[in-house]
Amino acid sequence: MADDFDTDSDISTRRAAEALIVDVDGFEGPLDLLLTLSRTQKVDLRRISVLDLAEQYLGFVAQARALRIELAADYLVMAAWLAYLKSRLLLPPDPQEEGPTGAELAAHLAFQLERLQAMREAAARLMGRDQKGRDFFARGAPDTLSVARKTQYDASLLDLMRAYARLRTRDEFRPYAFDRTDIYPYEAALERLKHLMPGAAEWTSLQACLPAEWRNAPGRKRSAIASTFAATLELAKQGEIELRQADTFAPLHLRRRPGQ
Amino acid sequence: MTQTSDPETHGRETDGPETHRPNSADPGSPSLFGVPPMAEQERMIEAILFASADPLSLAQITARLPQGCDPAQALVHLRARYTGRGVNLLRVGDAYALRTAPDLGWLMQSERVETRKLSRAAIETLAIIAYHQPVTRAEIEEIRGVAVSRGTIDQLLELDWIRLGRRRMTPGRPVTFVVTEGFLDHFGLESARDLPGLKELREAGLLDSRPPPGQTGLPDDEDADDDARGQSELFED
Amino acid sequence: MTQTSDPETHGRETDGPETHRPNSADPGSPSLFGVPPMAEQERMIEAILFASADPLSLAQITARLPQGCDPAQALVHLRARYTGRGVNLLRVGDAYALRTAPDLGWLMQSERVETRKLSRAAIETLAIIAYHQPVTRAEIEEIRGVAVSRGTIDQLLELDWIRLGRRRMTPGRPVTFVVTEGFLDHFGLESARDLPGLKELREAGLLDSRPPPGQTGLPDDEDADDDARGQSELFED
Repeated sequence: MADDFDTDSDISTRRAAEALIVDVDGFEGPLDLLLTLSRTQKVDLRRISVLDLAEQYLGFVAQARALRIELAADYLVMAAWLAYLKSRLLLPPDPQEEGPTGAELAAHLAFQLERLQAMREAAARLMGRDQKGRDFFARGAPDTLSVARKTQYDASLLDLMRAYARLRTRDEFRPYAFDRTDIYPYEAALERLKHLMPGAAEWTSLQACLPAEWRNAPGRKRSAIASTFAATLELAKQGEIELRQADTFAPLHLRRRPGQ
Repeated sequence: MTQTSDPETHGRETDGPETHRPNSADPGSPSLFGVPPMAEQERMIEAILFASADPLSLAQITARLPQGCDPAQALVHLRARYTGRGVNLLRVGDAYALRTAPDLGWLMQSERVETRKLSRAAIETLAIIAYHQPVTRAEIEEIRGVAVSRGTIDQLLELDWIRLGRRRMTPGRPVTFVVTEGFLDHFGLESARDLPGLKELREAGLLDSRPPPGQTGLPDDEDADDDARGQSELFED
Repeated sequence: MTQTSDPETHGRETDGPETHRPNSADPGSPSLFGVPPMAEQERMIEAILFASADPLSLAQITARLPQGCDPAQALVHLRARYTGRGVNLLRVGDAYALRTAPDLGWLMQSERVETRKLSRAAIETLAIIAYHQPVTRAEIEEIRGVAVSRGTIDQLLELDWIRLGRRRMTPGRPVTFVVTEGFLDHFGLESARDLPGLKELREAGLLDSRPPPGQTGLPDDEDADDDARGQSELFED
């Protein structure tokens, strides 16, 4: 796919694709991206080729990967779904299989795109209307006869909800204050490691570096591992130590950087 | 006997027990007296609406008028009177308001209020709520294909353009959102039925809540009914 | 050509006798219009005076109108038009304003209301009653963590936002509080159940789930589940 991309003679298409990728942050999710891609088909959304669109989208994702652009998870979920849809559309329907046909799924996607497009146009029309305070105006001097002093207390729903949220948040965090006794601070971990490292000429496991009193209770251990791990990263960054890991999720080992 | 209108005369004499209502046409005096003639009712409503920056409902107007008035009728007259003028009488949901004519907006530069610019997400969310109301957050997300970000709903609530509707009777009983009178007022709409292009969208089936194929319809039929009622309440007739 | 003295028009070109007046009717750019007909000038002044917060002097009105208008003349027409109506065109010093007809002042009485925000104690108490009703005073105090003053409850009762509910069948048979129709009406809710739950508050960005400074880490999933349970308990009936 990357090769295809590189040898693509159609420069404008390529530019457009690159622009899409660079702009990926500008898209409001995969559906928005699909809608934008669908414009290249230059047909009524009701007659759109969902198969072509799926290809375009998958191509887009492949290019983004080739360019090492990280796509948010929902873009990848959509890619997986479109790959599935593509297979459903291309393969003859399996009479054994339950569930909706590829054509039904495609029709629904087309409906979603058309609906999103319609809502966008509706939003534009709405904002294009005359608006109060811009195109027409309310009375500029209401209550001209303000004399009486009847006090009316007011509060909005938002005030009410915020008040409740404030109360509940306070409750929610109360237990956290207790938890603090079981948190091994990052600063302590850093201090401890700095102390230990001069003696660690050999590879030592991260676990072995935890303070003894933090190794047993699971909660305390988790906190100690997290802080100590963060501290090893800091020391590695400073060039004080080296880190080694045999495999994903394998135990982490560290040692003093030779020559230090 | 001519009664001078006097704001402070709550304790005024009640013309004797027998003369409560029988058209003792007496302009400008509150309750207890005969019903004011239509032209006078029109004046009163004109004054009431003039003094208020916010739309007033028929009930609110009625509450301020002497008993026996027919504000609905007087409002028809008043509306006709202001047609084509620099100020117009608008209907906003169940309420009424006087507003400057939209073609003269350019004269009001100094009154113009700069509204916070809404994000694209907020504008689309607003449109979806307006066209699909009552609508849940999940439905908004389904239509936009993306999560509704923190603060978007908050912002629309704060502008008083949307409010909470009835909870949906589905599992989780999600809250729904609907647009407010403030929304109608801001965009000069008489009702949500007057949203631009509503009819076309509905005819094109784009306002249907169409579940994705494979998901066996909606969670339960009760809900489907509920939905249909919500929509038809708003958009039918 | 007489130049009107106008304090507000510093930047404006001073209308040299030979320039840009020759009725170059150009819709859309108001200042280049030919002079609008008198009826239109009247409409314009009507809208300007309606929208203005303060009375406007002849000079100020002139400054807002297209050049060549004769506001003095238009004001005479406008004044005549409003004579005997619910609203009159008044001269205030050397300025002009539209004001409610003096004989209708009594209609505006309910307009003169001062709104004041509820105190924090009151809004929190109200929120607790709304979310936890029926709830006793002791329970409110437990949730707020401080005593609830008699005055706070009285105020909410007086506002007709809460009322007494059924007595609790526990020792001492304490009274409970519930919210009223008036509460629902004021806050635009269809029922107290339509109040958003904790999870929804958080999603709307109203509940700031950042822990206070000095504490790190967000609540983990387990915690969120916990929340959801709390909510459903709250809203189950």
